Amino acid sequence: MFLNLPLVVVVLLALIGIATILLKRNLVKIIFGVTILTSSVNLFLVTLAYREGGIAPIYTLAPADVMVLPTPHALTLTNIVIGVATTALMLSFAVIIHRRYGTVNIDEIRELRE
Amino acid sequence: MKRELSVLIILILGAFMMLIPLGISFGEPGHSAMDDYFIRHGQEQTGANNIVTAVLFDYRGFDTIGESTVLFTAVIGVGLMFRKLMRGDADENE
Amino acid sequence: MIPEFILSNAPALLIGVPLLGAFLSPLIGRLSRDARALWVLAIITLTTLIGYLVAFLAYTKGTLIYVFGAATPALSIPPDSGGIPIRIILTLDALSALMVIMTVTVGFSVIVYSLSSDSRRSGLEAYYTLFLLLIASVLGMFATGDLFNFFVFLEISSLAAAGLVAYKVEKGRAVEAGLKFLMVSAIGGVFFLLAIGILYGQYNALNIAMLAGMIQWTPLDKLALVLIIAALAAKCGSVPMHFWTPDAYSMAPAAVTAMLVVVSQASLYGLFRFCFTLYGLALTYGVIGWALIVLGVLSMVVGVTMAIPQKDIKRLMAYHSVSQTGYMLLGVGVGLAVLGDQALLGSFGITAMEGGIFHILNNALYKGLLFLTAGAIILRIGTSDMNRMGGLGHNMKWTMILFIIGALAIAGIPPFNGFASKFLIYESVFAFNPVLSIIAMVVSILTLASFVKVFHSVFMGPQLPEYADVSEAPGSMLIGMAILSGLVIITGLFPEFFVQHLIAPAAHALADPSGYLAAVLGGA
Amino acid sequence: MLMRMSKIVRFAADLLYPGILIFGLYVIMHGHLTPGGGFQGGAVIATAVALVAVAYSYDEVLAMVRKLRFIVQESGGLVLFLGIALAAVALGTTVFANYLANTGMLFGLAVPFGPNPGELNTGGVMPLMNIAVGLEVWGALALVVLYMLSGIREKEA
Repeated sequence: MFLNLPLVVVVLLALIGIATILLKRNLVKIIFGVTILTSSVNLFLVTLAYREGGIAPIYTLAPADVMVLPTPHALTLTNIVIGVATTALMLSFAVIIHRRYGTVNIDEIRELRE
Repeated sequence: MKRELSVLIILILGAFMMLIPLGISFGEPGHSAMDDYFIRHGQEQTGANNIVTAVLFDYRGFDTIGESTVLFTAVIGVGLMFRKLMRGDADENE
Repeated sequence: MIPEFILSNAPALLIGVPLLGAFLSPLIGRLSRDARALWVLAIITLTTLIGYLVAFLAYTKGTLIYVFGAATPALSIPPDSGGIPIRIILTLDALSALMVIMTVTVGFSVIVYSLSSDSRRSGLEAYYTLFLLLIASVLGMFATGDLFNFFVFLEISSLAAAGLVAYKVEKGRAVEAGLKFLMVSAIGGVFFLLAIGILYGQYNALNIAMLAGMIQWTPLDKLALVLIIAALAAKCGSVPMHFWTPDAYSMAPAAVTAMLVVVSQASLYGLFRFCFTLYGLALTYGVIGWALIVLGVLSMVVGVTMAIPQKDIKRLMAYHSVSQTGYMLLGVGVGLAVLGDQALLGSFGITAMEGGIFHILNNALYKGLLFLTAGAIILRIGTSDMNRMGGLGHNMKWTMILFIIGALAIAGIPPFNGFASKFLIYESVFAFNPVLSIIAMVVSILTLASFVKVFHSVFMGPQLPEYADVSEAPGSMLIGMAILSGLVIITGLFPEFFVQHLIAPAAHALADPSGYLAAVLGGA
Repeated sequence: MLMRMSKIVRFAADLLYPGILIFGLYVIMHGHLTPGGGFQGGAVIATAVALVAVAYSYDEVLAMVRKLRFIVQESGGLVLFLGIALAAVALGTTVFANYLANTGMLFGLAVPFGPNPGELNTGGVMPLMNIAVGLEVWGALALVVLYMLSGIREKEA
């Protein structure tokens, strides 16, 4: 259990993200919650890549040693860019909403509620 | 009420997600055949020292174009949102 | 006739062509309006043709694979890898091919419709760029045989659809709907990626066919399946997470809404693909099938009961799409529940799945048609409130006829395609559990009642003075709607032909993943 | 406040701008040898644009760069990327095949297995794709910065 600490951290980080999304009323903080959730998955992927005592899978001037798995790193890079793109779009929505309603509190802006 | 429900959801989710540290052991991947192939053959097949780049642009290049497209999509979307506000733009016809 | 290099690279070009069109359209869109329209039309026509070609190949030659970056397109497993597919492989079986046909058909008619319906707005180059990206991403989701690649296309479709939903920025509610949709999609996407990570961490593979052979139904696999189902059910607008659907569907431009229906079907496709193909070999009991059935029944009932009191025409239709999604989940869920039992599967399971899959196709056609007619009405009279409509049948005869076709199809009235697929669902589900079948029929009757009410309040009655000079919808909008209504009628008149040649192969491909697996893993 | 910053900050931004640019280009060019690549390098360069945008006022930034340039850069980078990938079809292999690696031509030096000091002239199509992606990310992130800035600016006015 203790050796799996990084994976426990992944779970805790994901829960922090979900809690932020569910409990906060400020739109920008909710968006931060999504970002934290994305980070937790990034951390999860990087954690999966690790091999005991491994080095980065780059051969330039590398010591002859066992290397960690490269695929999760590629997936993580992809997900970081996707996360940046999603956050950018969400924040721009938030900017527009703030201009329309003058607030980012979701209790005050929900026009669409039945 | 809604708050309690949220806390309940978080607790249930947390309980289920604790399966992850119980089922996967850190530092000792069970299978690694695909990645070992990349580490062993990536350099010779693609000519790149950086195996992550080899995976990113060669073996999984199609993902990377999708990834660039996500960024492109987001920028187009952001531009769409701010299209009425962007000034100094001679050819905005409205 | 068709050059060899197009034939052998068709699956890659199916996604590459709309992507290329999207990348260039911000620049070409700046030249002139005509150049932009021509470019978009050319790209979508080319995509449609390639889509039909790919579907034809997949139906005639069996599961089609395309390996990115290998020496030949069919070399899925390199000789020195020890039997492991290492590259991204597009895998198109009959089900994917059916979905590709649906996407390109609806996409083409919607773009034709859009050329006049939205021609007076600003930011059109971005609008068409996002539209092409949306089509490309949906095609990518249908074509791919790789889990992570599916996730990437899922994200493209989320972002493009969110941008399009929020297209009318001058309305704060549109932006709000876009944000709500993007939030649900982003969280769903994160859960989906978590599931991918779990599967990768255990089996070190991302290819669906490869994983299907390795999954051992450990607790972690169950968690991954639950995460996948939750993420994709939220994205396709099934009940517990349906709240974004009415907002997004009603605030988006009509053409976008018609396309959003296809996008939600793409998530549904993913749901079915992962339940059957990825977990099909490991799945031994019907809990997951029952979960889909429960989701489906809840979606049907909640959707239709929420739809009846709505006053906004597009909101009403949006709740009906939630309800129609329920039929697909019900049909395919019944098939999944009896998947392990060959006798039951043969007697009604396959029929139920055929019904569900046929309903996906039919729903995309008539739902798209209905949203497009609603868009034509809103364009001409400037409001979506049904209490302020009336007597439009006098001036918009063609729109009225097209609306009647769509409404009768969604209500499941005989000569139209909604009846054909619903009938398959009724009879097979009745054999499984009569109560479910009766619920489905009651929902169908309520749907009919709801649309009769809409028809009456929009088209019937005396001509209202404020709408005396309302004219018929413009030509290209009518063409776009006519294509869809023609297909609604054709699939309704000859359902046996479609079921036999298009739907049944798709249902069998879903129920029995061995062809899919052999195409990828047996290619060495 | 979106007025421009003090002269010290502006001077420092001017001073740092070429340095960041060169570092970003280095990261892009050595993507196949060292940690980094198109995405990372493009993001580094975009921070230089953001730095200038912070140091100067919005109108001054718009006078310095044109939005259209970044749009062209973004679309051009992506078209280049897709074009490199699709060019493989003309050569008879599949899309995303690495048709330049181990050919002895541009970026085509063969690399034996094992650690080595790193030779820039390797990697086949990868350095080209890195450059394409670098251009795209540079343009895309710079555009996001400019768009967001325009959204805040109008509010202050």
